[in-house]
Amino acid sequence: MDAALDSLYQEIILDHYKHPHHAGLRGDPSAAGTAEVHHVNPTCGDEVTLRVHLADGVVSDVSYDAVGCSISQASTSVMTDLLIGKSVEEAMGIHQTFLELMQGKGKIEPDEDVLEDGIAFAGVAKFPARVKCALLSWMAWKDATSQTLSKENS
Amino acid sequence: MDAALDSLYQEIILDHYKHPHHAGLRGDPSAAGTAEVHHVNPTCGDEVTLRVHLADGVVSDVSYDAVGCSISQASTSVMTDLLIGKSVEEAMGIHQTFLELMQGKGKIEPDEDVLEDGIAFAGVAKFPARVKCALLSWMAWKDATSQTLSKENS
Amino acid sequence: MDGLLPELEVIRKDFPILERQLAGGFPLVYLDSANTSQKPQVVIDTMVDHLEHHNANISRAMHQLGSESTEAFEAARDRVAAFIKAPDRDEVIFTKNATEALNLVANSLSWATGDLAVAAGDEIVITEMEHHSNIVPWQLLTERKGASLRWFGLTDDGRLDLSNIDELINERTKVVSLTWVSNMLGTINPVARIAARAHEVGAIVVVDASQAAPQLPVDLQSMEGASRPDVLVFTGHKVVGPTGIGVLWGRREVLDALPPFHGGGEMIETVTMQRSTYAQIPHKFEAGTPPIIEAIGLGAAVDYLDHVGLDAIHAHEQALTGYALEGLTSVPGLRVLGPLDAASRGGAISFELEGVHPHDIAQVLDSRGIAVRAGHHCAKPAHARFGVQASTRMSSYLYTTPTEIDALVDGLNYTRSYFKVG
Amino acid sequence: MDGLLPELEVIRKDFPILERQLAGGFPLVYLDSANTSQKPQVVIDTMVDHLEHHNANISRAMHQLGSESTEAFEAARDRVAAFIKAPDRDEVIFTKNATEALNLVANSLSWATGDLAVAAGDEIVITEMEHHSNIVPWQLLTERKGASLRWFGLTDDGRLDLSNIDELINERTKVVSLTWVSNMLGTINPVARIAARAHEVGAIVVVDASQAAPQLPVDLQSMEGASRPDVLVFTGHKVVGPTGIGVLWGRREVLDALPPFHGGGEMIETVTMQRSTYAQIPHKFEAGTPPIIEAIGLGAAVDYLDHVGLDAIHAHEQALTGYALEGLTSVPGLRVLGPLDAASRGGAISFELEGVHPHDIAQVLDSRGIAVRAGHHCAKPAHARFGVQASTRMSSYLYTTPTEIDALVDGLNYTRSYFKVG
Ligand SMILES: Cc1ncc(COP(=O)(O)O)c(C=O)c1O
Ligand SMILES: Cc1ncc(COP(=O)(O)O)c(C=O)c1O
Repeated sequence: MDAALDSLYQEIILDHYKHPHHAGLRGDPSAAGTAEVHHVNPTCGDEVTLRVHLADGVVSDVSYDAVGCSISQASTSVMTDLLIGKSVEEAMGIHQTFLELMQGKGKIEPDEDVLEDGIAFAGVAKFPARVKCALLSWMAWKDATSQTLSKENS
Repeated sequence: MDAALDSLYQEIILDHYKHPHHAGLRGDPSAAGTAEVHHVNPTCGDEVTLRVHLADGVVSDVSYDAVGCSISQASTSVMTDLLIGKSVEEAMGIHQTFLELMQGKGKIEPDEDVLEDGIAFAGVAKFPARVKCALLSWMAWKDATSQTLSKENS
Repeated sequence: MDGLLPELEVIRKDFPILERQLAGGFPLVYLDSANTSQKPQVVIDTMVDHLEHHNANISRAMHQLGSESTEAFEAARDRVAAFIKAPDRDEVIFTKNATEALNLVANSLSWATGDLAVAAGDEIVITEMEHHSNIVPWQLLTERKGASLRWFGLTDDGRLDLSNIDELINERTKVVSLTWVSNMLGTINPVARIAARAHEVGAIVVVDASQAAPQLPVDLQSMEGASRPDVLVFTGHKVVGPTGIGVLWGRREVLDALPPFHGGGEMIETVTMQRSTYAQIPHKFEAGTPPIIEAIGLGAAVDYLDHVGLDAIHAHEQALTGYALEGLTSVPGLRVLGPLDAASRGGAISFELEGVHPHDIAQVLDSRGIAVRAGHHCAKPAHARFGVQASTRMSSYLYTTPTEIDALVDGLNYTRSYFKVG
Repeated sequence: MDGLLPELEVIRKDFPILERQLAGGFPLVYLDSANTSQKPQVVIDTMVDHLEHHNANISRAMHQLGSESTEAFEAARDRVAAFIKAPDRDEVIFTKNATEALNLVANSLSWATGDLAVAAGDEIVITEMEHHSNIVPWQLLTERKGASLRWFGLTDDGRLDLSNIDELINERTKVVSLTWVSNMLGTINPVARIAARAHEVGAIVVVDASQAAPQLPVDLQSMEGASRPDVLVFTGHKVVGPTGIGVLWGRREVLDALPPFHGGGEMIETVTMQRSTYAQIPHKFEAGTPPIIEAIGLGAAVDYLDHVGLDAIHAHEQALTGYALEGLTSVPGLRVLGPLDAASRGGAISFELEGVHPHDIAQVLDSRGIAVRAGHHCAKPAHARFGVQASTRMSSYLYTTPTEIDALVDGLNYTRSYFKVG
């Protein structure tokens, strides 16, 4: 029984949960290259307000204010580690890789080179009810990024 | 098999069906002591327009225009035989007796003195789907009679 | 007979009720499938298995039973989407029945704003052969919004009269709603042609596939843009599924633009006492605990039909319909309402028999174990169009045999002699 | 323990799912009955028997199967009427679930004329502890009609704050709609008192009995006129019945005065293309093929509950709730939301555990076979009132044992150690 639980609650996840990275909202939400979104998991109520700053095609900052379970909190923290400083294109690729891992029903071998601490979420993919928790802020990031990009292009 | 059918389709019923008594609408629907109603069996579409004339506490005429199956047509015909010429009070009593017979699930022994040809409907009570057919014009009669009475009293 | 399902006897064994003996020892001859279909064992067993081993509420529950239930429910949505080849599985909404699906659209439209708003001067077009469930919701909508209800009339052989289509469907038309297959006349309507015209004028097209889905292959993906309806509905209990479940497929843009219908659990994004925001489709239109067991049963049902094959079922229905039309028209005094060629119609055949009222016909047939429907079949206007108040309807399905059609024809001849007509 | 059902082990045998083994070989400890209840064998068997031997559409079909189906369906209405002691069985309407029942009232009210009409300046009163299904329909109604939505607030121990009742329910109030028992806080509300006040000002009273019907004896007949609600709704799947069925009981005068909700088959008296007239209740509000099998299953379900006895079930729930409150409050860092005395509450207990999020609690419990609910339980405003975004909820029912409560308490202590809190 603990084996099953431990596969979900990897140490890395619990560490990020207790000590989230890049937490708090930063910067001016109305500045150029910036967008802020608010996403909710309608089923359970987890919420995130997420702000994305892009500069010269690079994800210069991702900041957030989030309430939710260990999985959603840790996932947000890991995401900021992974995406801040990457080019938008690279970041989109990482997003896609993480999405595939989560939707793989636990059958995909995660790539540590791409996902770093994110590989700890491989076990989450086996718990369909928790996949949404892990994806909440990733979806918010994608939404905010698209908004910024389409603002720039218009 | 025919025994079952024959218990429903008594000769008397088929006779009334082929040669309905008192058919057609008579008199002036707007005359004093008169009411006309239109009733429908929503399930199957059987319809009756029924006109009731009361005079001095007596059912002086019941006339109708009806479309429907053998049971509903025969029942209308038998009803006019039974009610025309009776005092309203007596007629209400007969109505009640017929209603009880129909709702008795085939377990009530009909009283020929009261119901005359109406006893032929005893078998109908065993066919729940047809009870509504047999009652259509009786319900219309009661409705029209109440309307006449309340018009008189107001 | 060509076209019959090759494994007909095996298929019949799948339906436990077909073993039923009726009063007088008669075996059941069930010719009322357009009213509701019978259920194969696999549908019943799937529901029982779920109730006995996996039952839980969905979405909201994170425990193992909850996950199993949610997965089974959403898998049913995938199956239904595959059954009608929906462009997007999230466009498949579970309702209570076809009636609720049609009311969902008509009622929500009465609160729509923007392009979909219905106002005085606008027109909604239906047909004279609709089931009441595709008439009354539009009467309510047009009465409430001061819009006008218009309709296609019928030709003497029971088809839509399309002669005035370009006038009937015009710039004022907001919605065209019609049945794909008539439940009374059996007519198969030219849905693609009408949809194309409606889309020319910017109207949305609602197709009632309640009688089509059981017997015609439905392939939304392969319909060309302009001829594809915007909304298509059907009902579970006519496609060998349980009662309590219906399906509304709708194009995402239309469903997104409609205001919500029922408010409540699961259809929200967030709720405060002051205001609420709503979830995305399909959840937006699935307030409250949905018919979970029923959706799962429906999933098994459409799987069963897909397994037999809709092309094969359609061929079976056409063969039987042809055979039945022949048999019926051999009965003296019998008049079929609707098209007389099997190829252009579905498997429901309504008829009149001179001198005997439909109730009485149905009663005599029932005394021989033959179940047909008598009445207006929830299509009063179509009956009125043909000057009749009621009719008798036989309707076959994948488990129907030619022998059952023979029994019907014999029964009708017996009915004539019983009532001493002719 | 006093008050437990004497035949508890026998009752448990009636529920096949309780034999279920979960991952890791754990037996199922089902503490999520306020979400949906489990089903006794007799409910499943009744539905299967109907599907295998009597299945047909109702009302419309005159054949033997049709009569059998109609009789079984209408007998189910009689049983449900008896279950809540409805003054008149025709006042019992079958809906899809409680959510549809509430929307039926709110949506129809938006088209009502005369006394029931809702207009700008009118007020509708709910409470801060309602399920979303009793909030959103009223938001939709008030937004659409320009009326105002108002609500009773909550006290710190999770009861309705009635201090301003006479101001809140006033001459402008058209409807007061409230839950009898809260699905989150467990609170039992003084429905009679609030109804009496609402009736003083001529408002109609809607009671959401979704959580009350499973565990409190409901006796509409014995409620005095002024304190009897005008409408009472509940949902089948929480009273050991199937999904896909709900109940709306309404006072005849109110139901007669409301315009129809769904238009379609069975709710009509007559239909022409120009206009339609409507059937009497209950049919007026039951458009289309109703959930037939589901109503029949619900009939068996309420029969089962009546047989065990609602007084006995209530006593059982109270005993377990008392025991659970004791056990839960022994867990360090655990805070119960809602009243702390078992006598004034139902069997759903929501709580917080310091340092562990409800999802994570539910996950750990689930790994030990214990099914609880984590989240907002479709009561976001009530959660907001207590400053929490989510909670964990255990809910018992007639098959729950004290040993299962012990397992929960152990599981919570284990959760604390797993997450290294305290
Ligand atoms: C108090 C209350 N009201 C309404 C509902 C809605 O019931 P349903 O989802 O069956 O419509 C529920 C249950 O979810 C409830 O607990
Ligand atoms: C053409 C058509 N439309 C709609 C319906 C309504 O289906 P339901 O009663 O399941 O809502 C039916 C069947 O009764 C039908 O035949």
